[in-house]
Amino acid sequence: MQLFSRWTNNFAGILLMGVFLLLFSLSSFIWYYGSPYYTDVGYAPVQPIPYSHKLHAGDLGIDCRYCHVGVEQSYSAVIPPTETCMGCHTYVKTDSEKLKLVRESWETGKPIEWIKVHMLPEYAYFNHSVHVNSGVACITCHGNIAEMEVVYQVKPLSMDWCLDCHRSDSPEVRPVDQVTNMYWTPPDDYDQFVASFIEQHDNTRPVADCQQCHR
Amino acid sequence: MKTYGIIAKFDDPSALVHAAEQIKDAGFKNFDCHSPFPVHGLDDAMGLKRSKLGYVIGVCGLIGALFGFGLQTWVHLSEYPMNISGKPFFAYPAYFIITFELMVLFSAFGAVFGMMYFNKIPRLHHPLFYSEKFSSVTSDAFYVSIESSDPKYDEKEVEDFLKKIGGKDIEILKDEYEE
Amino acid sequence: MSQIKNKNQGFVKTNHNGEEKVNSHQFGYWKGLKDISSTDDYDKYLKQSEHHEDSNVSRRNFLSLVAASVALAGLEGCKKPVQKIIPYVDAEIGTIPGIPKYYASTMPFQNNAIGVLIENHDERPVKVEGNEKHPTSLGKSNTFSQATVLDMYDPDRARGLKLDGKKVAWSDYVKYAKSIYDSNGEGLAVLLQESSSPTLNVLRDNFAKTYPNADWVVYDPINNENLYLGIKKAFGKKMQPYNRLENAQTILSIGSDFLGCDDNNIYHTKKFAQNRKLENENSTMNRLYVVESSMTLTGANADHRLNVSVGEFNSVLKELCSELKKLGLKTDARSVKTSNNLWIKTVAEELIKNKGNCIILGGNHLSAEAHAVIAMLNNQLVAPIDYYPLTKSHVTSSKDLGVLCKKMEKGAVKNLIILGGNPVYNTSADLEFATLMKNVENIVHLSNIYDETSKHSNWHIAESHFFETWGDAMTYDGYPSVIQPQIRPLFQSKSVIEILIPLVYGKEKRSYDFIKDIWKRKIAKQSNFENTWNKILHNGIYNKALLKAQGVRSRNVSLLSLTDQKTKENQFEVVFVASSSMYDGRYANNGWLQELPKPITHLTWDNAALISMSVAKQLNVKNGQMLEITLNKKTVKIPAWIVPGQNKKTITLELGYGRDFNGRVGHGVGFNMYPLRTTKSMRYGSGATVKVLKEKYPLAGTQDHYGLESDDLALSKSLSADETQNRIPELVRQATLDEYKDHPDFVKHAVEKHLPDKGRELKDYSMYNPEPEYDYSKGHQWGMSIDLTSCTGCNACSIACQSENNIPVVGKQQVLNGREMHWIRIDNYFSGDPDNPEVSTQSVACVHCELAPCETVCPVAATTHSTDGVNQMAYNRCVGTRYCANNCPYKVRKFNFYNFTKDTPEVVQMAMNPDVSMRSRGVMEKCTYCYQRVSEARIKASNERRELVDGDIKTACQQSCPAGAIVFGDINDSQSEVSKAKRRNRDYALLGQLGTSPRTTYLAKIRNQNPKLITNHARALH
Amino acid sequence: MSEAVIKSRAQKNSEELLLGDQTFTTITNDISGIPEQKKAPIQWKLAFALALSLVSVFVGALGYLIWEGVGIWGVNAPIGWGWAIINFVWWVGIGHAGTLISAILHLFRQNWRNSINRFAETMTLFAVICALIFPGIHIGRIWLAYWFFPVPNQMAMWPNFRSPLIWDFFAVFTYFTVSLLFWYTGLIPDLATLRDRAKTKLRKKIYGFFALGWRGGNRQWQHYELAYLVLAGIATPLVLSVHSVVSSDFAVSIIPGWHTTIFPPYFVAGAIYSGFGMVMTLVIAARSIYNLKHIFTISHLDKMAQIMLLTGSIVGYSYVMEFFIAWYSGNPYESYAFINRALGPYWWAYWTMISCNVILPQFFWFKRFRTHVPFLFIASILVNIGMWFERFVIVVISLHRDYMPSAWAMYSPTIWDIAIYLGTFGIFFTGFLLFLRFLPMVSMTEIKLVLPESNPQHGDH
Repeated sequence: MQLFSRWTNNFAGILLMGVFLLLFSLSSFIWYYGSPYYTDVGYAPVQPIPYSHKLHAGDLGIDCRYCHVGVEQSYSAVIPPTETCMGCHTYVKTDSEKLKLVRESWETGKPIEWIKVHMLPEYAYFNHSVHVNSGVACITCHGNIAEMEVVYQVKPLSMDWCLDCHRSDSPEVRPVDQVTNMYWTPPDDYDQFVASFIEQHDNTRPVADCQQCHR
Repeated sequence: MKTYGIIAKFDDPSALVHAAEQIKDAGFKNFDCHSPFPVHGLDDAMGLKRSKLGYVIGVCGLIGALFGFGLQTWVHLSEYPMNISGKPFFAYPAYFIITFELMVLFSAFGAVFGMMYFNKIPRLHHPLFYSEKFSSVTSDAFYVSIESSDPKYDEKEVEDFLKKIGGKDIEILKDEYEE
Repeated sequence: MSQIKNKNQGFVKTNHNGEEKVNSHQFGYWKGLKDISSTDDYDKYLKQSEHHEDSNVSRRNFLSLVAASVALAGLEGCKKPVQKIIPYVDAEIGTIPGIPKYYASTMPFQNNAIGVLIENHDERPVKVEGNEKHPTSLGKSNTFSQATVLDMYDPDRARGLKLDGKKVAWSDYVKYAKSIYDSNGEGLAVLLQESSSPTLNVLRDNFAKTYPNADWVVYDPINNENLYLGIKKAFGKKMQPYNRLENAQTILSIGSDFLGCDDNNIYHTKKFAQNRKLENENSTMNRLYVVESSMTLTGANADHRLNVSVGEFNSVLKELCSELKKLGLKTDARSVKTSNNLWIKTVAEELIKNKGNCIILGGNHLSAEAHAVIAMLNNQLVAPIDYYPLTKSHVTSSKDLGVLCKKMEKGAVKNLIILGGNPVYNTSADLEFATLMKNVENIVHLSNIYDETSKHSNWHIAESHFFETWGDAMTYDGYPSVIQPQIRPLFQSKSVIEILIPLVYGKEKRSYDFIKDIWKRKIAKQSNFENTWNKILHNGIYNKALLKAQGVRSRNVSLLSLTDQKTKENQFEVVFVASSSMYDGRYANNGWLQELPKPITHLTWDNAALISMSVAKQLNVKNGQMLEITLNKKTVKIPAWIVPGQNKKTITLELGYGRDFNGRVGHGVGFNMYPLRTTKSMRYGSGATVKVLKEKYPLAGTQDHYGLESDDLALSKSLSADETQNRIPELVRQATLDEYKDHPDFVKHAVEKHLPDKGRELKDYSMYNPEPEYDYSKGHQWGMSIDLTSCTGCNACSIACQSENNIPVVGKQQVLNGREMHWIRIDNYFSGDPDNPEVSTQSVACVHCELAPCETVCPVAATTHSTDGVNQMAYNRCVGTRYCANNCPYKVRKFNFYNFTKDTPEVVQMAMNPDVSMRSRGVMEKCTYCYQRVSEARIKASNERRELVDGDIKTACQQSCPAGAIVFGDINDSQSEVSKAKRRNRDYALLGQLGTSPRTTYLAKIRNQNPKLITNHARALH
Repeated sequence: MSEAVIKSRAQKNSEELLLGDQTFTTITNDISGIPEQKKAPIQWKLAFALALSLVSVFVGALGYLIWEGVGIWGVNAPIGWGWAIINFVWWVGIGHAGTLISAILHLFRQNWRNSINRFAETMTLFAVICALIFPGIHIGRIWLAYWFFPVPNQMAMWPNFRSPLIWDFFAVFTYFTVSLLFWYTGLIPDLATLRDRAKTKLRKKIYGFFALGWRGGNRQWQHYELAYLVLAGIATPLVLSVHSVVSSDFAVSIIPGWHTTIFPPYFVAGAIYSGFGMVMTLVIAARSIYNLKHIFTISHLDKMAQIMLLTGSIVGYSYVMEFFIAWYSGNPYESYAFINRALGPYWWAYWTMISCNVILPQFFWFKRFRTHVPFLFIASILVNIGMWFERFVIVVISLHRDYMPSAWAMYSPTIWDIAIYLGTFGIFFTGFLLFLRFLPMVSMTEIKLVLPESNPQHGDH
């Protein structure tokens, strides 16, 4: 006796198609939405103080290291203390509404709570100084901050993204005195420069060793 | 209405084999013999060609092996070469097991799905299922079916012919089905 | 704009001198008063830290940057929790978050001063190192100074002041002190611990002036009183001997544990080990004879050890004198001859032979008379001992204590100020101090934790840790060193000096000003004091000694006063010793020390009655069997622990356990032995009886098989013991000095039997191409060498490692389950005669095999090899199959079976090293060669555009090791210490025959045995 | 193999392998009668209830394990692997009988396997499921178990294909998949039978769906048989490889007592031994409950017992060889490892193993024992106890005393080890009982081939 009606004969086909579609869409969904390219890039939180890097670093041309004093010596670039802000703003724009919080902090001694933009996992030990001192520019990882009203994350900062540079034979480096320059353009003999860079750093150059970052 | 074909019942395997031979000799092409278990010698009796399934399986196995070995080599030599116990990156002796396993896995898939492909199953709906009696073919009955699509097919003749070679419970099955 | 420029310069300057400070490898200058006393910045730090800890972000960037509170911020928040960054409001000049600073300070320990260097991360002390400029620490440290970090951050520490249990203000105490000051101080008594602080000395003098008839009593349960008395008998006045072991070629210790728990052990160990470093078979080394009743660290390092009960020490001494007399020393010894004669005779001859370079050390179990004799002998043998004047007000005097107790009994004491210490717990039982305290109106107790004594006092004041307070101390040889605070007091605590000032002067003074003033007037009398003072703070010590070595002439000391107690049959003598972990009990709440396996017994979390194997057989006692020990009508219960080398007559009891106080770690851990300790048996007592009880008590030892005890579970009982005996010569390769001279390459012979075909190299057995693909000849290749000859097994490395690498404390139950986490394991093996065995000590951590068995089996490549030859462990990749641990022949991989750090209190988390990640549950961990230090050094060098040089990197174990037995460095640099060490002919790879080619290798142990006394022959030789 | 031979085989076998006067019809009725029963026999109900309760035990224990971590088990340093791995190896071993019977015996044209192969295959499936649980849950961070798979990720990290654990993972996974396909392929015609016999609409639909519209046409049988043969062909090396790979978890290591080249054959033999033990246990139970004594005949038991005698003796031989090699290698660690097995603190485990795996099977030299059902039943259970202890001996005793006496320690399981282990029995029997209830426990198609009538030449003389 006939148990199933005719259409079920395409059942095999339908089933197979379905399964494959499902798997494909699922994996591609995770692939895209799970990757730092989606989760992290473009993260631009609203800061308690509408501080504009474009104005300070860009138009006024203040050097990164003026505020981020740790970048050349410490693992952390250092978020400047209120003191640094007040250094100028006791004289400049002393009554600006935007700077209210800064002045409060200075008076009350209560620190300003900035919101962190570039986050690495706790188990990844990143050190700013060694990168900056080896000619890895700010812009390489942070993008052109000098043109950001609100700072946002430009690069995924994921492990394979780090490795891309660490393992590459032509890492993105530049003369150390140019690291904070947002508008530096590679000279014509850039390739030789990189080659010589690798040559001199070969011993100390961290390759893809786990313990360089995870310890 | 269009008919699918005629089915006839036979007593036992040997009868089925004889019938098959005669039908073949009578020059029929689109016919089949149904039995609860594979009957030896029926293939020759029906004049079936050897199955191509073997080649499919072979190819699948090969793909599996290549994939397995390729993956491991790629991972350890190019994607993320790591110094592990000072062993060579290309530690081929270590790769063989997974290569083998994947070969087996792929060929097994080849065998099963290949078989389904050649047998055109799953096919849940089939004219043969219209016959009530035919259902016993999966327990203890032996049937022959001749399809109307066969060039020599002529309902009356075929029916007599089947009677002649000892077919019982002859049924003509309808078909609202174009293949 | 001009403002900006100025500011800019200002900042550049800041950075610059910041750099100077940190990068040039010296310690930062003393902290400006600003950050100690400035308004409330510290409280702010704390508050931030709390935020920070709440959100369970690791304590890496404590208060520097990611002091974080997790919240959701609108749409972005959907993606991930928002982290906040909390910067300083005004940064201290030269402070750049994330760069550690080192400050010199001093750890006061009884009447000694240990110079330390304290590593601060973001204003938070996290690690203690020795101060190279300091004569007692010489850049090294011991278990106590390493573990003291944890004491500092002990969440159970008392807070503020309490009067009758109610919180009171500091001013209330000042009022109280004032009231005493206004009265003439009738019935006032101060009870202190031993100390060496010059400031305290000044206070003491003024105290005497202010209160002519008040008592100033010093008491510590573990002390050298008899030594000083003995010296007084010998030389006329109490003096502090300073044993210059570097000049001693022959050392005879009579019950002295100078390498272990006795005072000044860092100095002793360093100087002792210094003469046990052998370049090659022609080098010479010192020789150590030990007479002792119970196996101590010193006995374990002895070249010859004589096992006699404490009761017989005197007779040994007499016999020694009689032998020395024959050899021309002046003593009134009658000639005696015992079974030990050969041993003693040999020692005597050698002492005479090495006249001038030999020394006799007496342990603190000896009577004053015995010490007198020893002092006299040393004097005649021209032993390298300097005698320095002793500040009486600094050392224990049981006489004073007796007097005080009498007064208290009579009710003559109205105000008793107990500054530190814990008399109720640790004074001799017959004094019944607790009951006496009832007769006192006001008792002030200053202590770090609310303890036994605090319960009986109406005032309680929290005592500052020496990280939190200004102070000073002085070495035995008179070098004044300063204690400078690293951090503002966490718990509104006070120091001894701060308590005494209002009492002595009737008014408050800032302790900083007070101390500085005293230094200015009394110690560093310099024209430009400020500079000197800064220099002192920078170095932690003043380079001019206050004391001068005294010339001594011994009167003739009679031996007649030496009587030896014979313990009767089926009676025992009980010996009280300081615990190597708890000392006298002061460290009871320190988890690191509680869990630290004790040198010989490997016991953790408990003390036990140490008994000899023969006694165990005779009484049919197993490890952990409860004993009831009775000594002059007082009784204690304590489990037994069988130790090879223990004297048949002796039962050794460790003090410092069984505390009953508000310490969640130490409360009720172990068994309190003080109740057995009476005035007439302070150090040891004979005539104790033992009753074996039914019940057993689980004791958590970390090493089951020392090699001598048999294995009851097995069908053949001696299975494990015999096998261990077979393996010792191969694991700890060793020879006597003479054997070494005859076979300079004896280490090679040890394992030949393992190689199936001697013609072939191990690598020939490899299925891969024998030439490794990895070029270890390039770049830096890290390696380590451990010298077993100079290693004393003091445990400093083990706990330094724990402090540096955030190794969790797992608790007694987990130790019982065999899950202790120490990365450095100190193995002891006993061989030979169970009553007087030879001890082989070996500290084992991951040896970083170049062909590591662990790596190949990891399914997720969590453990791999780095280009600089280190066996790396990526915690965050580990899934925890434990396969690597199984496959490690050295068994040095430790697994986090639980999340051991889950309920670590916030305050304790501040003690963690921010450069090392905290391992979570289910993760394997092991020695990393302190890779965080390697990275720091490498980064620093590359920032300074220079090559790394040998010595830039010191691993934590290496830095702490007082014996200097551990050397770490680049094995590609042929001039580095480590490659020199590895070139020595004693160098061997542990289990090297397995083909693991480890990076850590060992230098074989050489025993400088006297041919006349050689007991067991030809160890590793064939 | 010529038709004649097959014929003679078929006739010869038919005498012992199928008792009573059977026809296609009777066979079909007897076997498909069982899943068609209205109510399950009381023994089934009891067993199922017990199984379910064990499953709940498992779920509880697993929950606690995931909550607390592997610390709840008895594992420690140096014994990093405990019951979890022992059970894993044990279950995988049991899982070997099925495919072996179906595949290898099929290739050897051993018709007697036709009546027990379905049974054995099913047993295999659930055994392997139980086995697969353990590698997953024994790791410290269970939620990261997916790192065993080669999945592309932002860490650019891949599994370490040099690690035996990864081989293991691939081998067991493949083995499971292939067994499943094999089992299902064999099931298709029987499902068709059930479909056509089914009374209720629902049963018809369900069986019909899984029967994939099988019509028993010879054009289908042709491909079907080839596929089945090839599956058998590839399953044969597979089944031999799986336990060899499992054994390499130990053989590849450096630990004395693990580092042995004898392991692969020795493990395979042991696996077959224990597998047959389990089949024996289940068959004896089933034939008494569903009185199928005419289908699972004495002669089946006899033949299985013979195989157990063979494999058991191979295992025993391996035990001896281990000792010999340990002595002959002259490696003191190796020799101590083995002396310690026999005389050390875990001597009882060792001697349990010896008596169950070496001494016990020797009884099977005698037909009296091979055909004495109660004896066989008890023996078959003892066999698996013995095999469990073999794994205990290998895993625990080797680890508890390896190279450095300072790191020697003892091991004892906790209540949670036991709970998890019992739990897997729950999973195993739940699955198996459901199979007995709803699927033909004997391959009707294949057992019909055992009947002489199945042979076309049979009729004409």
